[in-house]
Amino acid sequence: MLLNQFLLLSAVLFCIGVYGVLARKNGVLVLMSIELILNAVNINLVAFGALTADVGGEVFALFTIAVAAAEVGIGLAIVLLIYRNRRSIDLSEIDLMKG
Amino acid sequence: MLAGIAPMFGAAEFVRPAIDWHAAAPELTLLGFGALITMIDIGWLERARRIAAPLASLALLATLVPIITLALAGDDRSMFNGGFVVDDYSLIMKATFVLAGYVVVLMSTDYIAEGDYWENEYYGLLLSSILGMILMASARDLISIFVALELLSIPAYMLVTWRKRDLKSNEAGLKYYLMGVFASAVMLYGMSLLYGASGSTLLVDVNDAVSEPASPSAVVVLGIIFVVVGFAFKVSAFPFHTWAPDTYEGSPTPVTAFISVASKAAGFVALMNLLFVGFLGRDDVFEPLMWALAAASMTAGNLMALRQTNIVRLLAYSGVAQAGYMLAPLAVAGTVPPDKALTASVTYLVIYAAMNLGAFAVVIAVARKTRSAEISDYRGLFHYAPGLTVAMTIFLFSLAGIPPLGGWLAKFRVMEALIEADTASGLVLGIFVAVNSVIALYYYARIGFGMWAEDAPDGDLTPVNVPMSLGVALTLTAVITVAMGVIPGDVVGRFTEVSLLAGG
Amino acid sequence: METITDNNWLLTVLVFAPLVGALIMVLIPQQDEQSHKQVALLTSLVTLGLAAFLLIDFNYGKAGVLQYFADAEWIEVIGAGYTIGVDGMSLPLIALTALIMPLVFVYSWNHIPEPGNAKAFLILSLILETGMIGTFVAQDLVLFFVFFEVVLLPMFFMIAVWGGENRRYASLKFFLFTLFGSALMLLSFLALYFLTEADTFSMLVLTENAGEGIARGTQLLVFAGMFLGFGVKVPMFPFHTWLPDAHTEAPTQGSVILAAVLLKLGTYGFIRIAIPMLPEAAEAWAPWIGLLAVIGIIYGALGCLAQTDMKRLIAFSSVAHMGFVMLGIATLTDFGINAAIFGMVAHGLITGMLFFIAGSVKERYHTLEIKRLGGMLAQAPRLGWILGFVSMASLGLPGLAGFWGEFPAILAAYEPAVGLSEKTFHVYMVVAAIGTVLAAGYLLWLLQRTAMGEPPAEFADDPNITDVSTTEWIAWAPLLFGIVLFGVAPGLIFEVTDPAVGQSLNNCITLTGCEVAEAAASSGSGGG
Amino acid sequence: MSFLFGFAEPSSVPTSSTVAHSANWFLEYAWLVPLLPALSFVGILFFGKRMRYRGAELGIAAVSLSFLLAVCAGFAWIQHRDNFVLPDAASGAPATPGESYVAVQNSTQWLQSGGVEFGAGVLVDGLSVMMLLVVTIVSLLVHVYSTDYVGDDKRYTHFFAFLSLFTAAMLFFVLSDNILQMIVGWELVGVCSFVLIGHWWEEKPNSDAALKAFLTNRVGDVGLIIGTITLFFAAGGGHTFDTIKINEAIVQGEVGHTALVVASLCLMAAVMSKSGQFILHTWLPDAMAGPTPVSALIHAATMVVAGVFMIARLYPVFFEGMQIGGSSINLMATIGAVTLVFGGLLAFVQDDIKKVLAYSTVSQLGYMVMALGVGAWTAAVFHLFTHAFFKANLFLGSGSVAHAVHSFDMKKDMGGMRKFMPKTYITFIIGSLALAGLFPLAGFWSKDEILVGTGGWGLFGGTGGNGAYTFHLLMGVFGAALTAAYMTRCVYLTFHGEFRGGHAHGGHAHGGHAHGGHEHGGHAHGGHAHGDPHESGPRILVPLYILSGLAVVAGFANLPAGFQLVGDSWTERFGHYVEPYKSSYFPAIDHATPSWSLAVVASVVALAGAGAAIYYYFVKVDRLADQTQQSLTELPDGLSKSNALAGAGHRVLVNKYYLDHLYEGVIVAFTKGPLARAAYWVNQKVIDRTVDKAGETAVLVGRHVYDVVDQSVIDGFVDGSGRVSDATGEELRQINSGKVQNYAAILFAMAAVLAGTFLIIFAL
Repeated sequence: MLLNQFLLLSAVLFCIGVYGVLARKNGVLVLMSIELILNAVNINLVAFGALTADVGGEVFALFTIAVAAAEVGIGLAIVLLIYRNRRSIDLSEIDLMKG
Repeated sequence: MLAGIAPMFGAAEFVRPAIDWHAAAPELTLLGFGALITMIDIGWLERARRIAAPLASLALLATLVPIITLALAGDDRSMFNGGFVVDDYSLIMKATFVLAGYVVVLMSTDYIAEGDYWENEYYGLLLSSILGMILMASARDLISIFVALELLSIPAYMLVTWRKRDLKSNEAGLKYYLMGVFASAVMLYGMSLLYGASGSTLLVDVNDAVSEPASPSAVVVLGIIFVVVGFAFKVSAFPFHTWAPDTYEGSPTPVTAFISVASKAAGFVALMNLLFVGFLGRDDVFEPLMWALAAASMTAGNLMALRQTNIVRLLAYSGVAQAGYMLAPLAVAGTVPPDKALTASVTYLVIYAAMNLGAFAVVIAVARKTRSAEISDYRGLFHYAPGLTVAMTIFLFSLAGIPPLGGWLAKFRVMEALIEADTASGLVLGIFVAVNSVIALYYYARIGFGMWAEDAPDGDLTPVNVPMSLGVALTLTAVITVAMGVIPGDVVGRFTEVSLLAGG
Repeated sequence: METITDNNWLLTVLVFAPLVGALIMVLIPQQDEQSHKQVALLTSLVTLGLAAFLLIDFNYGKAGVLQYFADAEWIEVIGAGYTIGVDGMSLPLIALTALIMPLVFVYSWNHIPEPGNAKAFLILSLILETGMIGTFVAQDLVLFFVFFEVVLLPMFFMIAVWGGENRRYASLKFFLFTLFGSALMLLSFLALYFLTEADTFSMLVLTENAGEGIARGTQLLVFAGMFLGFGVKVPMFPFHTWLPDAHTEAPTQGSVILAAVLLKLGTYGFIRIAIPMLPEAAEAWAPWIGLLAVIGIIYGALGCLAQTDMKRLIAFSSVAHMGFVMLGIATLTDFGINAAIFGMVAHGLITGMLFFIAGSVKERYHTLEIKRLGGMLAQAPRLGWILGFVSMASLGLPGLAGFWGEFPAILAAYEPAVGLSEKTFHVYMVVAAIGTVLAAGYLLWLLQRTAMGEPPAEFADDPNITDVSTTEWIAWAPLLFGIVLFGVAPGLIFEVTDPAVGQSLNNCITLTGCEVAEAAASSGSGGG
Repeated sequence: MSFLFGFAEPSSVPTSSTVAHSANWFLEYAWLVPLLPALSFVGILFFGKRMRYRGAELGIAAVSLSFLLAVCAGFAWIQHRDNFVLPDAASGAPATPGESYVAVQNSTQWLQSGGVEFGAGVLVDGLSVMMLLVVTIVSLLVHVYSTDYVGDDKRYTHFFAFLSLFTAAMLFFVLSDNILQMIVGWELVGVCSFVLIGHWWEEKPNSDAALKAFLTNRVGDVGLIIGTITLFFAAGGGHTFDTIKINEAIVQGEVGHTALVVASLCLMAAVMSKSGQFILHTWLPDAMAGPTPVSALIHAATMVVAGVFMIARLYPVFFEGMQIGGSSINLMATIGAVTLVFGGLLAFVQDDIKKVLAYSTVSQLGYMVMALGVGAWTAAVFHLFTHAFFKANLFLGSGSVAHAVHSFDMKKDMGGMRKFMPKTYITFIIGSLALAGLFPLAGFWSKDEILVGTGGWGLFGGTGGNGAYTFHLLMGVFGAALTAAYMTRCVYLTFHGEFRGGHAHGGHAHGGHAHGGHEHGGHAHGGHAHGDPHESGPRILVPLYILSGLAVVAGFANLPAGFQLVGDSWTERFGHYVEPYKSSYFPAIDHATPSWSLAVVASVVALAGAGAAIYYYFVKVDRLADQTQQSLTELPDGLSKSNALAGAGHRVLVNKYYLDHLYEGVIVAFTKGPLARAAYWVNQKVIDRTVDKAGETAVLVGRHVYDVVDQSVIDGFVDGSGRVSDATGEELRQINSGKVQNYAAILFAMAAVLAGTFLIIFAL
């Protein structure tokens, strides 16, 4: 019972994150949506870890948090770079290359 | 081998895991050199520029030493409850990564030095990405796979964006980064489900759990699919390839070569680790999945490549198709003896690395003169750069799988595995491979035709200046490509012994 | 199975001698055209010498046995060995290849096609030679496959770089078609590997095994793959469309090599691999092969009648001629297959020669359009007569080589192997015989339009139009001589191939009960 | 010489009961006869231009030697035939000398394939020896004749080379001991014919004629190939081409009837094309485009009888297959009969002297085929023998005339030639009389034997023969009348009346004629180009003398049995030495008894034919010509020329006697007018058009197939699949829109789709 609620929460969070990723034009908001997805994963991991009484899940979640931080850092740097060059962070405008 | 290892949580006393330093030596060597380069950069700044590339080369060659000694020692090693494994397969892949990295360094030397780019960081990041890759070759645990993946990906995001003031490079980086992160998010979600189903992050345990008839089917299936999707992105399988052409086009060409070869190979390594160690019991799930991915990738990749006018984009799409060929044996991985499918894919990967790197080396060399990667600028190449033309011909037709160039052996092994499966699906996929090699030949041969048989644009016949390091890269890859086709003998012979140590 | 391993270094040297020459040429600077020509010619002459030694040293008493047999490890991991040997089936074709190449180089002496670059051209030709000879000596399926494909690239470039106007289309088409066939063929090879107990690519073992233990349905499928692979190369109707384009656009030397040797790789594959290894499937497919063969005969001839370009006409005639070869093969009798091998050699000599002529005509008239040509007999009488002579040979005139490919094939169709429908093959026989009329029709038509009549006004005083030159004589004389020699003494080839063909079919007799023309063997002498 | 001609014991054991290995050098080494001209061909080809007489001397020398060898072989054969003793297998006792007819065969292995050996060798018996003689002598004379006739031709050497090659091929053909070898010879003579017809290939009609000849023969060859193959498998226990073995097997009834019917029908097609039988004869008149010596040698005396020879050689095949003697209607006899009448009618309406002779050849070949068809083997072969001489004589004679007037058009350029060329005239008359069958010239004997052989007995009360072929007899007799009539017309138009050529047509003769003019178009005619025609030189006349001499005497070679003027030892010599009667490889045919009454009737009919023509031309036309002071070639008979010469013509027609009326209006006019013209119309408009149309149709079909099937369907499929690939690629490219969020949407959507699909499959 308990588990299902966590999993549901995680799934909803995941979907919200996906929605944000797909719908927001602003690069920074997309990065924040990514955080939502990763946190959905973390909820899953911790919930499963708790279910099986295994620390592996928590450890995994810690790794995820750390890596996510690094990733978002890189992401912000790239968005900043784009802002410098284009004076805009609207993702839908970035389509120099296609086909 | 699991014996004597205590449960890692609860009341039990902590036991320090035994560390086999020899087994970890390649990673440690590379880590050391990477740190060294970073330190030198911080300390010496501009003065470090000249030695960065040689140092990176040295780092990679030095890393090769423990790999060779491990290979000579010959025994399989395992650490951390089987989370880190050194076996023939991982050694071959490590050697491939390191050599590919070395070739990339050779290709980068003049490219990076001549552009107005930071050099020291470039090599430092390159080395850390390679570190992620060789780690991946040994990873047999969901966490270490994840960490290795990120370790190889994050530096790559930065390398792709290396030409900071170039809009295309920015865009390439953004796309690569965003898609990479999405994919790893999906993959992570899948991993979390698998972890939930098995209660362990060790692949061996995952396999035990997913193979259980009692295991929650939906969770396992979803987990497998999400994980595979995550790596399908990495290997740029259709329809998760979308980033590849844009990223390839926008990044600095040596980096393109790096991600199209090393990074793709790392994706495959991860995929194979997962499939052969983690999911082998659920071949009913992953076989159709791989089948669909393989068939779609090779067909769509080739068809899209037909219409390309930029050689880098063309190579990107051809890379999609090549990924399809490499995925094909995995579609019968549960039917044929696992070794068979594994060795087929590994052989393909190694040969693909040589020929694709070589092709990019030629692209770099030609761009030194034409400043362009348009296919039309390759016309008449034969008239002013016969050596490059012959090399490019070798690489392209090797990619097409024409004997006696290495690519034929790669395709041969793939088909061999497919036919050995002796199933209708295997046969059909084999026919897919056969038909697709014909489609692919069309665009490879078209470039070949342009290079050999057409006149140079504007009649400009000034020769191409090929710097020495690039020349070495070209020679190395060309020799390997040809040798793999003509006298693969012992080299491929080693691959027969490739088998995944199931982690124990 | 018995093999003779004496002097087994010979074949390896024979196969790779041209490659060594090519490597030497790589080191010579491009400007030094004369050296390139010398090295290329010398290399091919050395190869010819080796082939001559082979011809002399060959144990004709045991022509059915693989001789100079060498078996070494090659790619252990896939079970492929470096297995080579030669028997009566391949000997004539090796000799043909070794003979054609020096002639090509002689012809190249002052006929390097546009846009020049003798170095690359000659190197490619030498690589081709290695590939072709290699295919004929290979006794391992993978090795065969590799050599079979090795010829693709050089030929592609030969057409692409030194070809005519439409070379891009033609070269790509050639390449794609052949690759398509061979890719499926490879699938079949692999299937054969896994389906036989022995798990081997050794042609010797697979021939001996002759499809034992493979379900009939599977055999049919596997054969179909080979059928496509070899059929495209032959080329059989309806896979022939690459051929006219390739021939029309290829430079003269390319056309000659293509016609003389390359097409034979396909038919050779049928008799060396497809039929002996899968006799049961061959029996099931034979009527279809025969059908496509006779369609090819008629179709090729009709195609010829529609042509306005001399070279294209000759190219289409290859479709018809190879139809006769395939008809001989489709009978699955030793008689028919002997005829097929003879047909291959004869077609090599004759059509190769026709392409040489076409090249020389193009060089003189700068066109091959039949409408514009004429009166060659008046302006270049020797050239005209040679064209007439070779046309006669091509239409199957008895006493010249072409006849011995056609007539015995038709003869064999009267009595196909036991198990094949005699009625069907009788129809094929009649259709094929009618094909000979059409062959005469288009060849004589060509002859009349190009050689006879008054020279057209535009060429009447053209100083360019000279008679046969010395290099042309040197290049052509052996072919012309061969056409007469094998026409008068066909036994020279039949007696070499007969035991080998019998040997390869014998295995199929024991297994599937298709007693191939055993009555023929026992009936003894025919002509007294 | 005795060791050469004399008979010795066989040095080796005969390989079969019917084949001897003769110790006689000339029979064993008969292969030298074709070899010499073959060597001469090679010699002339490579060195001819450098020789003093441009190669002719080599050709003549070789053929002379061949001729000598052939003569020796003839003597040797006579010895052999008379003396050879075949031990009786049962008793061991030798049979009576001269009783057994045993051929000499000398074979070697040619090739071996599929476990079957194929031999090559010579089969020497009466038939082949006879052919050797005919071929070598006619060839020799033609060689000599040609040195003058084509003396100024620019391709003189080449001409002689191919004469040599032809001679070699023909000799090779007649000596063949197996059918495969016969095919070789058969095709080689065809090629020589092709080359020599097209000798003046500058003009398209000539090369057209050459092509037509070759292609028509090629059509027949389909039959030859299939028939041969059928025999190969059917006869002699299977898998043999050996003629004797095949024949023996058939004679002994070992061969199925169906196979023989198929084989004989197929071979008949080959015969029809080679020997110019109705309806495949149209190439033969066209072949007159070649130089006249070629027409004489190839298209009259030798090559065209190859078909007849083949029937004779493989007689059991046809005898059984066509059921000769078993029924009164058989295909071969009927084809022969139709051909002989048809050819005779066609000969009437020709203006070109060579075409008259060509159709006459067709007609005479019809006689031979008919004779074979009714079972009169010896008569057919004998007619072949005599015909060779008088027809070669006629052809060479016509050439002699044409040499003088530079044209072959009798109506335009000839007339009254007897004044200019009396010697040629005489030989021509002798040839014509022989051809017409006037007693006692050669044609009389041979034609009479054919008529006898038909055994159409109801009318004349003889005995023997192989069935009552009354219809064929009547056709043969009618043909005799036709022959006499058209030759009369020919002689009149050529040699009598007023000369119509020369100055009147001086400028014309060289240029305009569709067919005659080119004969000498190639060379300048020195001082006498526009003068009166004059008699030919000795190199032309001597062959004419010899041939006309032969035309006189050749008939005596086979006087009918019971011919009371000479003893029995002089009658039927030809039959005795040539016909393999009672040999193991010859069917049991029934010899007809000669009938004097038939001979008389036939002669009378022939004379009537001649008489009618004489009356028409020599009397009526001459008279009208005198009246009108014109050189006329025929009466304005109202059917074709009613408008042109209406005035004069009507008066004559109105004033004629009743007999005249009957004669001209009914017999002559009908025969010469509607019938012959109808035949000609059918020939030109139907048969010939069919032949031409067949060619055109093939080309049209070829075009159609090429355009529609090859270029549109097959190639279209190939190119189309390429275009589809391209288009699909273009569509797929839309996926890569360049917008990263679209990419993300694809990623997530595909993940969802895959997840959904697999969940449905596995979890539900």
